[in-house]
Amino acid sequence: MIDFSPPLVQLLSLDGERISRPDFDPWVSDLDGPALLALYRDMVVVRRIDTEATALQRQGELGLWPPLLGQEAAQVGSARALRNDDFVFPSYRENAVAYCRGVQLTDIVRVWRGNAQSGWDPYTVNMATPAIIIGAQTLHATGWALGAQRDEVDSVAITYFGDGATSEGDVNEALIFAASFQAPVIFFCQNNHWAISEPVGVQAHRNIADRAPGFGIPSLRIDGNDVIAVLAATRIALDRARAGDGPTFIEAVTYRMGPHTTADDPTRYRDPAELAEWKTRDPLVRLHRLLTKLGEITPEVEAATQALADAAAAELRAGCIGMPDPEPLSVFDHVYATPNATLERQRTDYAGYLTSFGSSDQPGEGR
Amino acid sequence: MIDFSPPLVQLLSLDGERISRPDFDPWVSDLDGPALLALYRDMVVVRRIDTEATALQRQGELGLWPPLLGQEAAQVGSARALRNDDFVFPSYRENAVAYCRGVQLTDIVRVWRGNAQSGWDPYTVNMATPAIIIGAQTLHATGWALGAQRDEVDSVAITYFGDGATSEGDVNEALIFAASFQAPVIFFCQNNHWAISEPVGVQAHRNIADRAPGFGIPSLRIDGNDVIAVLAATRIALDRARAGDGPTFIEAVTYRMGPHTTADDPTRYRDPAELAEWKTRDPLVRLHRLLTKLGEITPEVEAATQALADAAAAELRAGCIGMPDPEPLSVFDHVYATPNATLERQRTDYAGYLTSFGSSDQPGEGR
Amino acid sequence: MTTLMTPSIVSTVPGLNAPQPSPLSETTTLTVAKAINEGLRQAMLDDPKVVLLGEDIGALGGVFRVTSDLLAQFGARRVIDTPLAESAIIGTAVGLAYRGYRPVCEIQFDGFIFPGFDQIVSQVAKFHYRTQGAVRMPITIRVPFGGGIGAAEHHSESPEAYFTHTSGLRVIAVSNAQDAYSLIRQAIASDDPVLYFEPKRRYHVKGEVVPELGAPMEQAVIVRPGTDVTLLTYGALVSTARDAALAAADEGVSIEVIDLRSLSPVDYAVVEASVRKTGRLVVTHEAAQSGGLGGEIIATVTERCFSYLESAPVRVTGFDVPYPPAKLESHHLPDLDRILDGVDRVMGRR
Amino acid sequence: MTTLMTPSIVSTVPGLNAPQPSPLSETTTLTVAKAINEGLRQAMLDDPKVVLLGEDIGALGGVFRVTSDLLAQFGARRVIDTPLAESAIIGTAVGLAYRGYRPVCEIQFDGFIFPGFDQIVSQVAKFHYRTQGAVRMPITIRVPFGGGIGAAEHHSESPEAYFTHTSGLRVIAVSNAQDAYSLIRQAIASDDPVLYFEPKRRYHVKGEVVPELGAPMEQAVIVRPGTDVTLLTYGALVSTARDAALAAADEGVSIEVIDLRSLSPVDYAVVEASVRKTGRLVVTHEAAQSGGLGGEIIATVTERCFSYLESAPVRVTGFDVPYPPAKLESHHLPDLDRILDGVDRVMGRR
Ligand SMILES: Cc1ncc(C[n+]2csc(CCOP(=O)(O)OP(=O)(O)O)c2C)c(N)n1
Ligand SMILES: Cc1ncc(C[n+]2csc(CCOP(=O)(O)OP(=O)(O)O)c2C)c(N)n1
Ligand SMILES: [Mg+2]
Ligand SMILES: [Mg+2]
Repeated sequence: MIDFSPPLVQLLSLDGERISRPDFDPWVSDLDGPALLALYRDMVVVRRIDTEATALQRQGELGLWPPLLGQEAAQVGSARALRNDDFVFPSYRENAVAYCRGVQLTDIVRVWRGNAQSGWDPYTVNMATPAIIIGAQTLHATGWALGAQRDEVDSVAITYFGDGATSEGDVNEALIFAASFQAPVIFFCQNNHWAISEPVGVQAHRNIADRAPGFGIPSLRIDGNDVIAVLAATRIALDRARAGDGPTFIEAVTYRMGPHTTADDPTRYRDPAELAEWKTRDPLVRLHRLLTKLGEITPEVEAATQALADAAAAELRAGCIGMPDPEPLSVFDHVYATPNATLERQRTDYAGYLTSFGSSDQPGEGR
Repeated sequence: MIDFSPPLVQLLSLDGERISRPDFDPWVSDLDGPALLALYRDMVVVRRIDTEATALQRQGELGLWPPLLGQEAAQVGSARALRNDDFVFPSYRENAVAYCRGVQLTDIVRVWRGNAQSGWDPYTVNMATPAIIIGAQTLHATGWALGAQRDEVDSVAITYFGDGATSEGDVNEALIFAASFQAPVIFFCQNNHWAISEPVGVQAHRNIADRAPGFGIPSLRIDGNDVIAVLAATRIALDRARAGDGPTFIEAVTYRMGPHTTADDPTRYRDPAELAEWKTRDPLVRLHRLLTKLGEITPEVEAATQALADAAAAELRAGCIGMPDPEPLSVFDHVYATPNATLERQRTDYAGYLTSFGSSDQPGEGR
Repeated sequence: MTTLMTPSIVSTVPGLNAPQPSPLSETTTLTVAKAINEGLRQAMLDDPKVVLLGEDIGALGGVFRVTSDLLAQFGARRVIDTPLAESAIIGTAVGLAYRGYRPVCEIQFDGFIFPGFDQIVSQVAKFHYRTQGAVRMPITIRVPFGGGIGAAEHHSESPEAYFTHTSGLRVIAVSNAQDAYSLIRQAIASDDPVLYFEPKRRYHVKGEVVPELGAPMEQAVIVRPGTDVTLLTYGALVSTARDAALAAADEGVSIEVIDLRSLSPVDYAVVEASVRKTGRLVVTHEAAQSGGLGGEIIATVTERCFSYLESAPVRVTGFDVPYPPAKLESHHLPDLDRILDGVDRVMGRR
Repeated sequence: MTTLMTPSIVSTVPGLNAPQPSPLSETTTLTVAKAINEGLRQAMLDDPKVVLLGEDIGALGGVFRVTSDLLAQFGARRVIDTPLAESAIIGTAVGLAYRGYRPVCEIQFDGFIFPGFDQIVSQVAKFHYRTQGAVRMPITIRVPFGGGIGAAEHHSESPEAYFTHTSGLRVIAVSNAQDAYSLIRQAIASDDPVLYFEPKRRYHVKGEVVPELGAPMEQAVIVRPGTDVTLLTYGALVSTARDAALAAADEGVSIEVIDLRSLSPVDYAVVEASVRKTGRLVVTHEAAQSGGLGGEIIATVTERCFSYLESAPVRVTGFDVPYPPAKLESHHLPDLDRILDGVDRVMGRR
């Protein structure tokens, strides 16, 4: 039996000790050395991708990038618990989740380069593209789960959102709908302590995980920098949903070690000591310590992991820089699924306008 | 010390016995026979007003009326706990609260007759006029409370809303803001078991009062048909707010014995047995029993109460029927506090249009 | 107190064992409300992915009874009484659409669409564009709209222009029972999201309904041909406009009345042809004048038919005021006389 | 893990002991963002009932730094970092207004105003009318708007027409540092609610600012006089329009450029006088064409100045598409060339 209102659940100590908990251990009993190493590899790769994307932004190749630095365990641990037929409704920061779902690296940055409003076809990886209106996606996940329920399949929706998002009406309404219909949906809140410049205390006077039970949704509060705890919690929630027991809320307590986005300057509002303290809880370091104890870390493993990460970074960079610009007239594409006379007229007019410029005489340059 | 998560608080049994509770009793120690009789008188009058208004609607004198039948204790008990300088933000059903605040009876029905969008000047009685967008007023109350907090006065905002309203994003956001800023506001939820045709189970899988603690707001779940419990709970919440201890949530468990409004037909969705059962919990009957035991009910008292109620009904009827229709051009009044050229032009044009009709040739009659 | 908490969503459905009505099979006289009801029923029979969401749409059949008996026929998995939250009604419909459903949302009254506005404008309208066509939003949002029923605040709004200004949405307003039936079916079958506005004050007006889809919903219809003035409208005012045309005919003015039906996109082929013929345009709607659909249509017609215009197009609309109290609504809503006054103006008689 | 929960709202304010800047006292060169900042500061000094609410407006000074240093100067009781919920930002402002405050809400980006739409349209806009003037709503809602900054979705919207169609609101859009300063002060001082749109992509453009209130905010301003064509716009496009007028002058076309400033009500006195003079009207805005402010203005001008029009008024606007990705925004936003193309069309040169 799981106790749904414990204090922070931790299965991996800061020193890399596996903390045994009879209620959670059965859910991660398959995590042998190689399995843990696979999680570690994911985390190293996504951190490397994150660093590379930040660099690409600094070099002007991306318009913006929302780093996930510090949140690798929360994202990898939860994403790796999912089945292919589960469906992810993320916010804008779940790039590690996207990686785990098999999204192409180029597709991850497509949005941030400004080439498209979404980088991939959600149905190919069963993951929606980034949602920018805070909290809106939690309702989409709940609706999808209502669909799965009606289809009588045991697929589960999982939605990611931040601590700040919990203040939006939409997120609360999603909890209400999910509870009312006992929808198979997981509310995965990454409490990274900040909503841009606002500390989590602005949003909530109690632990965020305390909110859901009042709606009739059991919740777990886990150490979000502990990939084992995250994996276990997500599996528990998935199992409940598949069994028809309805929604679960998970608060993964973690920390946004970087800026909100590359456009942000946290020095304006954040005490450096806080960041320093959280560095001691780095999710990668912790798992590395455990793996070292387990004897999984050899120089070869280190080198192979690094190579994998570097290859990913190189792929990302090449894909990003090589991305062709969209065609001008594609601005009119896909507004509707069916023909629309008003819009077609605008397209025709604009096409005519464009061709009125000679090749040397480009629009947008003045004349 | 008050326990903020008890089961239903009841201080007056169905048989009219005063149930003693050491935690609540001190808050109603002043309730001697005459004080209880005064509450009873209020409840008889507001029920009579309610019946009269329903009759006026049936006779075509009102467009609509939202009866409060069954909710007299919840409204009178809470309203009578307030100070004049507290401010009420009601929904559309708080006509008993309006009565207790001193709103003129004619003003109560002004809206429902269609003469105006609000019946009175909120500042004369410190009560806002009815709010129809479900839940919106809870944010107004919270904002007002932020103002009171800034003014460093100990006035308190109280907002009324239904069980259905708890599903709206706005109500949840109000709880979040109130908790975040520890605003002096009372969330008074009348759980009357129905939101038009939807039973409360559609909105909430747990007791509504269970929701607030997760937001960091203490809550009380009280028998809303027990005027003594309602008064006690409201006083406790007021006291907390005045002391700077922030918001309190009160769930008053009651029952909508009538239709949602005069336009509604509850036989389409409600089991008559449920209504029958709730009739045994009638708030007036219960208090009458206690008063009888206390020897407060004499034939003279009965007659005087009835006379008071009948006089109120007569005043209401006369005021309603005698209400002058608004002037045609007042349709343009008060859109803005400052002059507006576009609107002035519309007013002038329409005034000209109206005068183009002779006295026998009225607009709106065809020609 | 056993009934203090009702344990779960509606479990016993009144009438669940009642005989299932068969769908419309021949010409029948129906009210507008019943015609929509029949259209919904047919759409649900045609496609098991059609689900209805809304407040009080189940046992009650909606406050206007438009969904009457559908819960009994299709069950609570397809006729979903939701918690009282419009953003969630729309937002979960988005998720259902994501999973291949065709949700039909009922917004109880026009004024209650605004809590769901964000999900409509930022999600429903944008998803197809956002995902380059990968994710479709075949969502129909039904909205009883307009005034004239003596209602309290927020129950008489005409919010259509907010949606006609929102790229990615289609907007329909129906005026009669036949269109009510045909166009709700077309709206539900559309792969694009549709705001479907229902002429609230004419819900009880009867008309003959043929169980057919009829002309595509984006086509405007000439309700009454004429040669002097083009009178454009939609929804409940179509009937008033027709009456105005009759009255004007007595005074020797021939009015061509057009029922737009589709407010986005507007069928400018029909509108332009008419204005080229008549040279005079009056648009009437209940919504406030500033920023209303009338201005948009006049601007477009002026752009496209400038040299055909005999006089400046005229608007007869609600004023730029919040919807007034019931006793004043007759001084806000366009009526026969105000429309005729507009006709006089466009004819240069005033 | 002591810092797992931050106990309460910002208690230690960086810079709280910094020297308090004195308000603007003489002509100064400021960016648009800084001019608004100075206007806010002055308004807060003038009236203790002015409070600011918004996301990240405190220690961070807002994502555009428009509220920089105001927390330090006025404290957390007047510069309120709110939880992340737009409906509540507007809704609590309503309550504050109820209690006699003059709240100034910051909406972080244009696209995030929609979760607060209901409170704006159904509450802020209607309260004064609803209560027959008893309850005033002197609320200012600041919205950085428009595109051209290469941003992600929902960060480049032009939602002004939703508000100009909403009776009870005033709508302002500023184009330069001086107006930014003067009109934010006027907006805050207004007893009516004001949507105050800030030209996001020109936040960093500098201009001279005199610490005066200037002309009333409802007045349009002729930015550059001309005789052949009236070119109407507002916000960030005013500067593009001025450039277009310069370019057109080279080709012998004299354009009168009008900065509307007030989008609701529109200053038709100035607009009509100009069109009567030029006989030709071009309106340009970034918002989608259908239902945009351009159509409204063209319809009104056509009604009022029909016989003065030499040719059909022309719109140069964003297309009827959701705001496109950054790499396509140059193909959506009106620019110099598209405006000149519009001028050619209104001149009958195409
Ligand atoms: C409706 C809405 N309001 C405001 C914003 C601007 N905004 C973007 S991210 C953000 C903070 C979100 O914080 P949180 O939910 O904790 O997620 P995190 O960024 O920490 O992952 C804000 C205010 C937005 N995107 N949408
Ligand atoms: C935003 C909004 N949505 C829908 C409605 C229609 N409506 C009016 S009352 C009501 C039910 C409210 O139920 P509850 O909150 O329990 O209050 P009660 O009527 O029982 O007092 C509904 C759905 C509304 N007024 N506002
Ligand atoms: Mg966060
Ligand atoms: Mg109720």
